[in-house]
Amino acid sequence: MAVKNFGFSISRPRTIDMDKNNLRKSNEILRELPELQACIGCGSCTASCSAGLLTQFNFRKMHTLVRRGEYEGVYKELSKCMLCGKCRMVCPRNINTRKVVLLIKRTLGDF
Amino acid sequence: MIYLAPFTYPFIIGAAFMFLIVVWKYAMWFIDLPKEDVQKIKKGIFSKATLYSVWEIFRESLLHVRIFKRSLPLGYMHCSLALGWFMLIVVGWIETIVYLGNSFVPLYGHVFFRFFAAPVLTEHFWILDFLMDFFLLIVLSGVFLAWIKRFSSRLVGIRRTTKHVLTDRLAMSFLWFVFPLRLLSETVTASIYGGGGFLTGSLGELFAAFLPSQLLSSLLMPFWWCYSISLGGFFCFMPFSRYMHIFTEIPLILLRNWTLRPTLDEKSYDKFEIQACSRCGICIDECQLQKVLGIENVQSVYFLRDKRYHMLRLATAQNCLMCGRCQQVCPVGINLNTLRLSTRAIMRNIPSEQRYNYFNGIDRSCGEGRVGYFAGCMTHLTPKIKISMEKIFKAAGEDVWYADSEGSVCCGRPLMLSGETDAARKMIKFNEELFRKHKITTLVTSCPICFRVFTEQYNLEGITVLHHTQYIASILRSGRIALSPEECSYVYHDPCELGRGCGVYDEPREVISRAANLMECSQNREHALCCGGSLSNFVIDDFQQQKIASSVVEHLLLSGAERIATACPLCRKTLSRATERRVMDIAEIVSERLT
Amino acid sequence: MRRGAWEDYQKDIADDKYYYARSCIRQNFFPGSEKAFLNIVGRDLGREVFDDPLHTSCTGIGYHSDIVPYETIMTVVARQFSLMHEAGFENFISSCITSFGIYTEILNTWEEFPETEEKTRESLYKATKRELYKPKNLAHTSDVIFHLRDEIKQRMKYPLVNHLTGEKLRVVEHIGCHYAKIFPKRGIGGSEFPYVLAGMIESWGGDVVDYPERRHCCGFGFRNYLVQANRGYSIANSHKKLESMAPYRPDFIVCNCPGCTMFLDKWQYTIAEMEGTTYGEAGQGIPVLTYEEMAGLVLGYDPWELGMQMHAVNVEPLLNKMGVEYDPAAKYLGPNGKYIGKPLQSVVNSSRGNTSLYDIKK
Amino acid sequence: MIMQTDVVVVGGGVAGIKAACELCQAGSKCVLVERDSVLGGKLRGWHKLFPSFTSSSDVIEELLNELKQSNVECLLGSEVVYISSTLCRLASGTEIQCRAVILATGYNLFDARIKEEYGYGIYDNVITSVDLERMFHTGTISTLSGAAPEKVAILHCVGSRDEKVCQRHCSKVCCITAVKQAIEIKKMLPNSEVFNFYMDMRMFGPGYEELYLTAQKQYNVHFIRGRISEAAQLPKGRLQIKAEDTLTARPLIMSVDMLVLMVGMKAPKQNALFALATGLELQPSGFISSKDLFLEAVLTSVPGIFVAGTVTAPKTIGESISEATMASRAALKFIEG
Repeated sequence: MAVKNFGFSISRPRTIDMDKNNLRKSNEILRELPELQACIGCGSCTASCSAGLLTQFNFRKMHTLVRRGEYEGVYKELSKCMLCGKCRMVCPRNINTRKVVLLIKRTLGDF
Repeated sequence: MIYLAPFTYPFIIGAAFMFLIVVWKYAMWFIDLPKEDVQKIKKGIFSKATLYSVWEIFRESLLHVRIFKRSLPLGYMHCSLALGWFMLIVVGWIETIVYLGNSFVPLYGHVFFRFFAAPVLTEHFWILDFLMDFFLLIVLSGVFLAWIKRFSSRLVGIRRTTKHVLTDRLAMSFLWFVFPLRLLSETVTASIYGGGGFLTGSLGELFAAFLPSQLLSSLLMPFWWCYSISLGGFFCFMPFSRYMHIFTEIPLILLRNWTLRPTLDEKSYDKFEIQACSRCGICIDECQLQKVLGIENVQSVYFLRDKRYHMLRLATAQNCLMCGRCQQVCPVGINLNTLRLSTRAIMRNIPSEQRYNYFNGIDRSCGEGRVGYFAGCMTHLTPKIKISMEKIFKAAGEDVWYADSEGSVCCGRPLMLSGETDAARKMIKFNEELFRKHKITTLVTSCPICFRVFTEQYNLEGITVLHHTQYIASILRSGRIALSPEECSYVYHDPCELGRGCGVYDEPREVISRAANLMECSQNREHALCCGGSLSNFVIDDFQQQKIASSVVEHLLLSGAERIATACPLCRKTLSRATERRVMDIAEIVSERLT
Repeated sequence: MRRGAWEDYQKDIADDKYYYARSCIRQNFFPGSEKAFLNIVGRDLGREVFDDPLHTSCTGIGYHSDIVPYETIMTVVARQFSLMHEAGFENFISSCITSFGIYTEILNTWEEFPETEEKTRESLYKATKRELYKPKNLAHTSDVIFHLRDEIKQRMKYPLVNHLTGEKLRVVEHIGCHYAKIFPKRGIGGSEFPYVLAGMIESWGGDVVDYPERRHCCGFGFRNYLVQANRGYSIANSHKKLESMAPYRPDFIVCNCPGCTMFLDKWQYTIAEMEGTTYGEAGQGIPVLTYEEMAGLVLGYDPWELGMQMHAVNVEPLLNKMGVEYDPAAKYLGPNGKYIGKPLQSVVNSSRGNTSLYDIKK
Repeated sequence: MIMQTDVVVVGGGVAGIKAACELCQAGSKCVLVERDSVLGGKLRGWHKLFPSFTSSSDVIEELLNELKQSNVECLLGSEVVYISSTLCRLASGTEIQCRAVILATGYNLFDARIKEEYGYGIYDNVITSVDLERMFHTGTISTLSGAAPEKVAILHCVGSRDEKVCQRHCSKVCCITAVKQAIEIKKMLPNSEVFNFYMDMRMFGPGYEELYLTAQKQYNVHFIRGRISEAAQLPKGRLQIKAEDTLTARPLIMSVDMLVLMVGMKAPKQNALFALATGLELQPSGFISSKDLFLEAVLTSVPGIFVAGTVTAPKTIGESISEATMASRAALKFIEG
C-alpha cells in the first residue's frame, strides 16, 4: 500500500495504557524486591543523584515507569547511573536503590 | 614376595584415575595461564621464592600453622590428618626399604605392606612398628575430631561448619572409613600372623585371645577389601571434591610466591585459588553477615564452592560486604575479594560503547593549586567533612583545586563492585584526564572508597594520592597546622577500604592522638569490623545494615571511649544511624581543634 | 438511574419562530444539511424559521485562533442579535456549535460584567447605527431537532434499525466541545452524559454507544488544525476517539458540530492513507453524519439530496442496513442531474471496489 | 408535650452516645435525640475500623452497653426542628426544656453522583467506600455480574479537596480508609490487583503510615499519584479510567472491574439552620466553628451549646468519642455554674 505523505504524521499518544502494557517484567521485579512498591515519590533519590546533576537522569521517574510497564528507553536511561549509592543513603523508605538499578537493568535487558 | 591380590584392584584403579585427572587438570590450568604469568613463573622458579615455598608448603600444607593460630583443636584436626597421613606414607616407604632392601616394590605393595609382609616376615623392627602405629593413631584422632566437628563444631573451636555438596559428602564418607578400616585390617592381620606395634599388635593379641581363629581368618580378606575399596573410592571422588585442595595448595603456594595474582579479569590462575580451598569454614565465623544477620550460604567458602561447581547464583555473588575479614583469616591465603569481583564482572559486565557519553566536557571543579581535593560522592552527603577539609587546607595555607565541588563523575569503584568493570573504566579514564588537565601533584580524598580505586586502578603517575588522614598527619608532622588537644576519648573505627583495603592504620591513629585521647577496641586494625553500609553488598536491606552497624557500635563502645572516630563518610553515616553518641570523621575532629 | 444524570440539565427551547444563523463550515461542507434543517423544521413540521441573508459569520474560528479579539466578536454577535430583532424574532438558533458556544459565552459575559455589554452596545452603534437587543431564547439547531424529536418520530419512515436483522443500530454521538463543555448547564444532559443527540437516537430506535473517549475532542482544535505543523496532534485526537469506539462496532457516528463531522469523517480517510488503518465493518470506514442528515434519513429524504455524497467515508453500507431506497448511480449527480465530479479511489473506500456504476451517467 | 432535662444531646452516633453516657454517669439528667430509629450513626455502616481492623460492631456494642447501664432517656426517630441553648423542639411537636445542649449531629456522606464524571449511579461497577463496607459485611466482593473483581481502582478525595463541588476541606479519614480497604480487598482476593489513585497520602495518625507501608510492601497495592478524571463503561461491565500518573507526568488509562470512590464528609445542611436559629458560627466548609481550636474545642460561640465529634470537622471514631467526654464535662461545668 502506498503511504501518502500529508506533511504531518499522527502524533504518538503519551498515555500509559495499563491494559496494553505487559506487566510481566514489572511484576517479576516487584516480586524480587517488594520494597520498591514502598516508594512515596519524594524524589530525594533524584535530588541527590550524581548522574542527575550532570544529565536529565531521573531515577524516581524511571522506576515508576517500569512499575507501570513502560520499559522503552529505561535501560538506556538507567545506564547513566554511576551506582555511587547516594540515593540509597537518602531514601526515607529505605529502598535498596542500587539493587533496584541492577535488578531493573538485569530484568529488562537492553530494551 | 608376590604382590598379587585381587583386593588391591579398587585401590589401583582409584589411584590411577585420580592421578590422571589431577595431572590433566593441572596441565590444562597451566596451559591456560596468560603470558605474563608464564613469564613470572620462569622468573621465579630458580629463585629464593621456590625455597621459601617449600618451607611454606611444609608449614601450611602439613603443619597447618595458620589454623593452629586460629584454634588449637581445629589446627590439630587438620594437622593430624595431613601430617599423619604424610608420615604414614613416608615411614611406610622406609619400612619397605628396611625390610626388603632395594628390590622393586609396586605402589600397592607399599600401601598394603602389612598384608603382603606379615605372613613372610620373621623379624620385626619395633621402632618402625611403633612409628606406623603412632601415626595411624594420630590420623585416627584427627578423623575422630572431624566426626565431632560434624556434630558439634564448637568443640573444635569454630561456631559453624561448612555445608557440603554430594561429591564432597561421598569423598568424606570414604575418607572417614579409610583409617578405621586400616586399623582393623592390620589388627586382624596381626592377630593371625603376629607382629604390629603398640596399637595393631596389642589389639591383635586381644583379638586372638578372645575371638576364634577361624573367624579371624575369614574376616581377614573382607577387611582388606573394604580398606582398599574405601581408599579407591576416596581417590575416585577426590578430584571432584573439596579434597582436591590437598594437592592444589602446593602449586598455589609456589605460584603465589612467584608473584602470580588474580585480577579483575577471570584467568586460569583463579582455578588454583578456587580449588585450593579446603572448606575449613573459618571464613564463616568471621563473616558479619553470618554472625549478626544469620545469613548462611553466601560466605567465601560457599562462594568458592558454588563457583567451582558452576552453581553460583548472582544473589550469592552479590551478597558480600567485601570487608576483607575472611581474606584476612583464610589459612590458604586465597584472594577472596578479587575472586568475587572478577566473578561479578563475568556475570554482569556488559560493555557498551555509548555508556557515559555524557561525561564529555564535564568539569565542575573550582580553585587552583597543586593539591587536588576529591571529596567523593558520599562526602557530599556529609558536608561537615568537606567544610572541615576546606578549613584545614586554609589553615595549612594550601592552594587547593577542588575537583568535585559542584558535582563530579564518580570514582568508579562502586560500579566496579557491581561487576560492570568496563563502564567503571570509563569513569576512571575521565577522572584521570581531569586530574592531569589541572596538573596537580598531590590528590587528597576524603573517601576511602575513592582512595582505594585511585591507588589500585588509576594510572596517576607523578601524582601522590593521599587519604585525608594521611595528608593531615603529614601537615601535622611538618608543623603546618597545630592542634589544641581536647579532653575527650575517641575509639577509632577502621574503615574496611582504608584499613584492610589500603593498609592505612597508623596515620588516623596518629592524628586522633594529637587531637584527643585515642582508645582501642579489641577487634581493630586488620581485624576491624565492617560498619555494614558497604557498597559492595547489593542484597541486604537497610534494616540489616543497621543491625550490623548497631553490633559494631556496641563493640566499639566496649573500649570505654566517649565518641567514635572514623575516616570514611559512609562509615560515619552508617554508624551515626545506630548510636546517639557522636560519630565524627577525623577531619571534623581536627578542624574543631585547630589553633 | 442512568437517565437521572441528564435530568438535571434541562433547558428551555422555543417551540416556534426561529431566527436561523448559518454555520461557516456546515454551509460549505454539508450544505445539504442546512437545507434539510430548513425543510424539516419549516416545511415538514410547520415552524417558522427565518434564514436571514444579512447575517455574517460569527468570526468564531478567528476568535479561537487568537486572531479576532473578544471585543470585536462581541460586536459582531451583537449585530446578529439586532438583525434578529429587526426581523421580528426573539428566538435565536445557530447551526454552528462554536457559534453557539460563543453566543452563550458572550451572553454570560454581559450578564456577569454589564460594563462589557455597555461597551458592545456603544461599539455596535458606532459601527452600524444599530441598537442591541438580546434574544429571549438561545438554542442550537440540534436542540430544536431534539425538541421536535417526537414529532419527527411520528413521521418516521426508516427507524435506526437494521432492517435485515431487526437489531438497533449502534450509534456513536459526538456533541462537540463548545456545545456543553464551556457551559454544561446550557447543553441538554450536560457535558458528561450529553443527551441532545442521544435523545434523538433513542427516539428514533437506535442505541447510543457509551465508549471511553466519548467526551474527547474530535481533534479540530482550531490552531491544531489550522497550522500544518500541528496537524499530527489534531489527527492524533481523532485517531484516539476512533480507536476507542472501534471495539463497540458502531454503525455510524452522528455529530452535533459541523467541524467535528468534517474531522471525524475526513481524518478517517487520512489515517487510512497514512498508515492503512481503516475502521468499521470490512474496513469500509464508519460513516459520519450530521444530525440533520440523520433526521433526514429517518424521515425518508433522498440521501443524495441530503448531500451525503460529500462524505469521505461512503454512506452506502449504512443506507443498505437501514433499508433506505436510493439510486446508487445518482450519487454524483447534482440537483439538476449534472455530473458534479467524483473523488479518486481511496484506501478507506477501496473495499467497495466497483465504482463503474457512477460513470454510466457521466 | 413538654419535657424537662439538664442536657439535650442531639445525635445518636458514637459521639452522642458517649456524651450522654458520661452525663448520666456524672448524675445529671440528659435526653439523647436521634433522627434515625436506631443508635450508632454512620458507624453502623462500617465493617472494620482503621488502622487496627477492630470490628465496628464491637465498638457500637460496647457503647450501647454503657448506654444501657447509664439509664439515658433516648428519643429515637425524632428530628430536631428548632434548637437553642435552652430549648429543643422536635418534629413531633415535643419540646424539651434544658440547660445545655450538646450537638453531636455529625456529617453527611458526600453524594458521589455529583461527581458525575465517575459515573456513580450510572455505571454498574462504580461503588463508594460505603458500598464496599457493605460488601465486606456480606463477606464477598463482587461486581454486578457476581464475579470477583480482578482489578480494582480506589479513588481518594471524592468530594474532598474539590472546589468544583464546594468541598474545599480534607475529609481526613479517607486516605487511611482507602489503605485499609485496599488491604481488605487483597486479603479477600489475593489474586486481585488494587490501584489507589491519590493526590496526597495523609497518614496523620498512629499506625497509619505503618499500615500504608504494609499495603505497599506486603500486599503489593499500587499507589498512583493522580486524581482520576473520568470513568467510562467498557463492554462486559468493565470500566475504563483515566488519570495522570503525575510522578511520571504522563496520562494513564486502564480498565478495571470495579471503581471504588472514597466519598468524603460533607457538612449537613441543618448546620446552617442551627446556626441561623442559635447564632452559632459556621466555617466556610459548613461545619460548626469551635469557640477556640486549642483550649475550648468543644465550646461554641453560643454559651450552653457544646459540640462533639464530626459536627465541627471530619474526625476519626476515636477522636469523636474522646471529644464527647470533653463536651459532656464542659456541659456539666456549665450547668453547675
